[in-house]
Amino acid sequence: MKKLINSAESMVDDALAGMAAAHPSLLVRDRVVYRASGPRAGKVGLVSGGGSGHEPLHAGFVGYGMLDAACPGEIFTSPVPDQIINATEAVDGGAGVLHIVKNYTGDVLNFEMAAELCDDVQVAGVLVNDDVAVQDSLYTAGRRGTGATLFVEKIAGALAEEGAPLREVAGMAAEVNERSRSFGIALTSCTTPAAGKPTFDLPDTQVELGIGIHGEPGRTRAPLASARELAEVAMDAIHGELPLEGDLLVMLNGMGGTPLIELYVAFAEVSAFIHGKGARVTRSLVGNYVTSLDMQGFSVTICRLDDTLTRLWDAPVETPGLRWGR
Amino acid sequence: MKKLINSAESMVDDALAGMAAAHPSLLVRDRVVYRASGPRAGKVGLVSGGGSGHEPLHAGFVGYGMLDAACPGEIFTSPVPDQIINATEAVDGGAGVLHIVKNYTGDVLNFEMAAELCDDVQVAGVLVNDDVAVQDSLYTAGRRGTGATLFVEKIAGALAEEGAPLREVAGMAAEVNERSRSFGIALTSCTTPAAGKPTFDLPDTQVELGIGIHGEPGRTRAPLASARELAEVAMDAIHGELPLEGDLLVMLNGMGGTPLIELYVAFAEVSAFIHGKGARVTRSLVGNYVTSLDMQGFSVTICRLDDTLTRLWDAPVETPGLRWGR
Amino acid sequence: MSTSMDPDSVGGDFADGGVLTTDFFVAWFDDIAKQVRLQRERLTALDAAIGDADHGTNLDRGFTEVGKALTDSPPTSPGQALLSAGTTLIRRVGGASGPLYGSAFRAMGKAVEEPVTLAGFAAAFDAGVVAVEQLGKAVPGDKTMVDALVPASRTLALAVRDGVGVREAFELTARAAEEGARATIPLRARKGRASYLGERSIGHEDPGAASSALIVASLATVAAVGS
Amino acid sequence: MSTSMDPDSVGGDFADGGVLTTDFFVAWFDDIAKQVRLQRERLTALDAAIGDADHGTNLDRGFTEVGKALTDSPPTSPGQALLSAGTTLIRRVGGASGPLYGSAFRAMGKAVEEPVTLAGFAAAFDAGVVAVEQLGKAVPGDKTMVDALVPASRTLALAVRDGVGVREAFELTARAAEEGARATIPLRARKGRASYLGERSIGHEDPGAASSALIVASLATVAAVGS
Ligand SMILES: Nc1ncnc2c1ncn2[C@@H]1O[C@H](COP(=O)(O)OP(=O)(O)O)[C@@H](O)[C@H]1O
Ligand SMILES: Nc1ncnc2c1ncn2[C@@H]1O[C@H](COP(=O)(O)OP(=O)(O)O)[C@@H](O)[C@H]1O
Ligand SMILES: [Mg+2]
Ligand SMILES: [Mg+2]
Ligand SMILES: [Mg+2]
Ligand SMILES: [Mg+2]
Repeated sequence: MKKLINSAESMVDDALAGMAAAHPSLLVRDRVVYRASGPRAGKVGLVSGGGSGHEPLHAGFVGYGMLDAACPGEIFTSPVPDQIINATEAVDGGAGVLHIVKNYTGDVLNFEMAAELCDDVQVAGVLVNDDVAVQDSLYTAGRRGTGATLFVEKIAGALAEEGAPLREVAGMAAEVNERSRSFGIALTSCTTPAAGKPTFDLPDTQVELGIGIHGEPGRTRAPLASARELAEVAMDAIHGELPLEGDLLVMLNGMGGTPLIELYVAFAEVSAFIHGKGARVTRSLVGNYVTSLDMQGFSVTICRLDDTLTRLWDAPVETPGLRWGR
Repeated sequence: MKKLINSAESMVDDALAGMAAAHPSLLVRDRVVYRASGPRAGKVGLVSGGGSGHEPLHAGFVGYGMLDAACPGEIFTSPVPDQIINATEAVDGGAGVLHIVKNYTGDVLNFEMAAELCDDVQVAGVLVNDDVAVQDSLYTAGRRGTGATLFVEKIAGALAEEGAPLREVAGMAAEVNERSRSFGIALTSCTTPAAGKPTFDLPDTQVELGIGIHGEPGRTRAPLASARELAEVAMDAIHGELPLEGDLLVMLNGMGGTPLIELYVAFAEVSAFIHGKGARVTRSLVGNYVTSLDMQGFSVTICRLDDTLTRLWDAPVETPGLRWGR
Repeated sequence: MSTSMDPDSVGGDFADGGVLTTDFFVAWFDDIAKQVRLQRERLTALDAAIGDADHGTNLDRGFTEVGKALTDSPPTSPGQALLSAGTTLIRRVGGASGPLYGSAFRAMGKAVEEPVTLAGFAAAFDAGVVAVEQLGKAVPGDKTMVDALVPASRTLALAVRDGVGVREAFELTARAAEEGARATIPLRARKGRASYLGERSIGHEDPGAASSALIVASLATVAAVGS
Repeated sequence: MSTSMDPDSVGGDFADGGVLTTDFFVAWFDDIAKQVRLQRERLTALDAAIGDADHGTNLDRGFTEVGKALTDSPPTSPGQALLSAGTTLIRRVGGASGPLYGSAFRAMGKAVEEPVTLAGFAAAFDAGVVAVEQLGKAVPGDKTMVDALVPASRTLALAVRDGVGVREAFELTARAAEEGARATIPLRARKGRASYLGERSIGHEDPGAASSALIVASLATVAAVGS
């Protein structure tokens, strides 16, 4: 294993120290990343969190127009209730706090425990479950939360910034999740620093289809194929659950180890696929946003926009990972 | 080799198609990436270019406040004069055009040839050569141009946007270059799609010190060490050529395959080193900006700021790769 | 293993007249920490196959913290030891296993009454298992820790009914947990991360079931050592 | 190789009475393209060792385009063939080698006068080498293509002085280029990308010197085939 770290144990804290040093707009305290500016009275607070290793998610999305606080857990391990409780109490500006939780057993349990213990804060939650690789059935823990988390954080964050009440912000978050679907493909495994070797062995001629964001193997393996064919696999899977029509927000997301030039190659194919269905890419993001450490691969997340969502997507945002309009 | 591409031959054009699809603010024509808005009368035009494989550099820095056009060559191969001539003529708003050229024989020769053939445009050039790993002596082609290119493009771009004349913009570009130094370290080689295998073999226990951005091996190999120790190697090298004092702009740049979390770990160490010297990190960037395909590793680029440079750095910029203030 | 062993002679250092002392529980957590440390790579490898390769690391971190907490504020009762361990796990582990194991020990701590007889412990243990079932909504056969914990609890209850001594009861319990864990191998996961794999989860032992077996095995080890 | 060969009998298809025809130059570029394609991996591997692993790809792209250009607009004179090839290389290759080789062929095209005698070709060839030296500011010993081209040009000039026939002159020239390329192995690079490596550039053949040797070897091949 080759990693730019001091030790597997200190990696998360070291990275948080780096974030604090790089971004005066952030405050890092007891494993929670806050806006340095503190809570704004009357604004709904947004708290998210999850395992580390997905950077810039979530800590990189703390700032104006997105999150008020992020709770980073250990690598691929959900945060503990203490972090969530502290974050929730600290960011409450009197209008309540929305917990944005990716649908993983660990995340759900820890956020639930925390929410129960936040007696003095009105807490609402949204469960993000956009990954079409997992059937949402009795036979699974339900669809995983992946790329749509960024959309939920951005759009709900913009609405909160406008002063909307908790009920509306939570409703919008749920709506964005409902309108969004994702599918991911890995070219290589990631290596968690604690394990020290790749989570799975993938021959040079194969890819994993339907991966999550924790280095879990996918649903199936398939032969390595062209960007066009892989994009088609992802888009067919999404189209099967969320018919592609109208105005779409499209994220072509890298898993952390795939360089930008390859992501643009894949985006060209995704964009062509969408146009082939008669739908329109009206907003897009191409880059490494919701990652799995050093994994090579990509995911596509699609959200069906309407005018309100488009307006909220376009609203100013100022975070380390996403910034425009200010 | 595992890459998200359709073919090695079509990779650059496919990626440019993806950029065009993702960014309505860009216009891609004949292997040149322009601002879709076209040249602005009276504004000095900024043209840069170089081999592809360094994304987001340069095409990702086309837009308000930075470049007017970028000329992407084949992977790691400088563009040809035709591209540069077309770009130069197209972006001239009557105030002349600045060529921002990284110091590599190929880039220099092709830009020189192009400049000579642009009879109707006033052309000035700046040579970026910030890499302290290479001694600038009779015995080398001179220091390489690496991370400082981004600083030059941003700061000269801001000055051009203010309406400064070509002479001033070129002077500022040269000054930024003069105030900037870089050093890079590779944990792994990159793999060019045409070669299909890693450019160099690096044992799991070693790193390359003093790499460039084309997968060239570095000056020496050293044992794999902690982020702290590697950051110290880079910072000692820079400090030896550019004493660290006053206000510094610091870029902790990933080589393309290193995830953000590791870059933050390294940034914490760089920041601590700088504070140890009594200097201040007043502006920073952490991310994959000037890359070498899928190489894992990082580089540090430092620029000594003054008030003017800080103001120009802070000025609004709106490009796919760098955006704030609008 | 003899079935005619006198309960009173079992767990001598910790168990007083067949009663489980605070020391017994502290020793239990000590041994769990030791075993988790030893088997960290194995648990993580199991999790790498059908999860996210952190189960060994998670539990190692958690039970190391439990050890520290029990040293820093020595518990004065079995209930305190269990509550402290549970709270520490919830506060320090994260992931799915943190709240699940944490809630289990907390439920045990709340259910246990002094003096802790084997019957009392069995009831408390079952309360812990029920807590896991309620929180995780998993049933036996879902390929989770429940598959090790439920047979363990059932076996322990039967041992109590049959009047088996502490040491042997824990040995039987450990064996049941171990068998339950191994029985997860052919199952297709329906809860937790492994469920995302569908068919591909078949053929691997569930990491949480494996760690549950380890935790129960420590019960037997500590009881045996104490004799 | 005999030193008494009649120049008139050499390169029969292309050389008319010891004169190099337009066809000869087209055939030369044909053969270069073929050889570059065959040796692409080797050139790229040389560049991987001390450069950026693209020299073979660059030249393959370039000389393929040269072939297309010469087919699409067949040249009517040697000078036109050389100019067209040079311009195509400048326009299509990029990198260091594109402008260097492109300028070399363009300089040759400008210097060459019809009919192209061996002496005239030798002078034009030297003009091409001088163009490379001027553009790249490299001198022999810097570990660049100049290390193959300069001895080649010198050898060709001596062959002309000695009245050697075309075929043999080109064979001698090819050998000189090949030796010049091999002689770059122990050198430490002072120009181009390889110079960044300092000491570590020692022990590797310069890719541009290798491709120059290949280009000059094609001269000899085409002259031999034509006979
Ligand atoms: N809903 C659930 N009910 C019971 N046990 C569960 C449930 N979900 C997961 N588990 C257990 O948790 C184990 C994984 O723990 P761990 O790897 O520490 O957490 P995570 O899955 O968050 O990475 C699984 O092997 C399984 O035994
Ligand atoms: N200044 C120079 N003068 C002469 N030849 C040079 C010079 N710089 C580089 N070269 C030649 O160019 C070759 C590299 O060509 P190529 O790999 O195609 O371009 P790049 O170095 O831009 O990738 C070197 O091996 C060397 O022979
Ligand atoms: Mg986990
Ligand atoms: Mg090159
Ligand atoms: Mg796990
Ligand atoms: Mg090269």
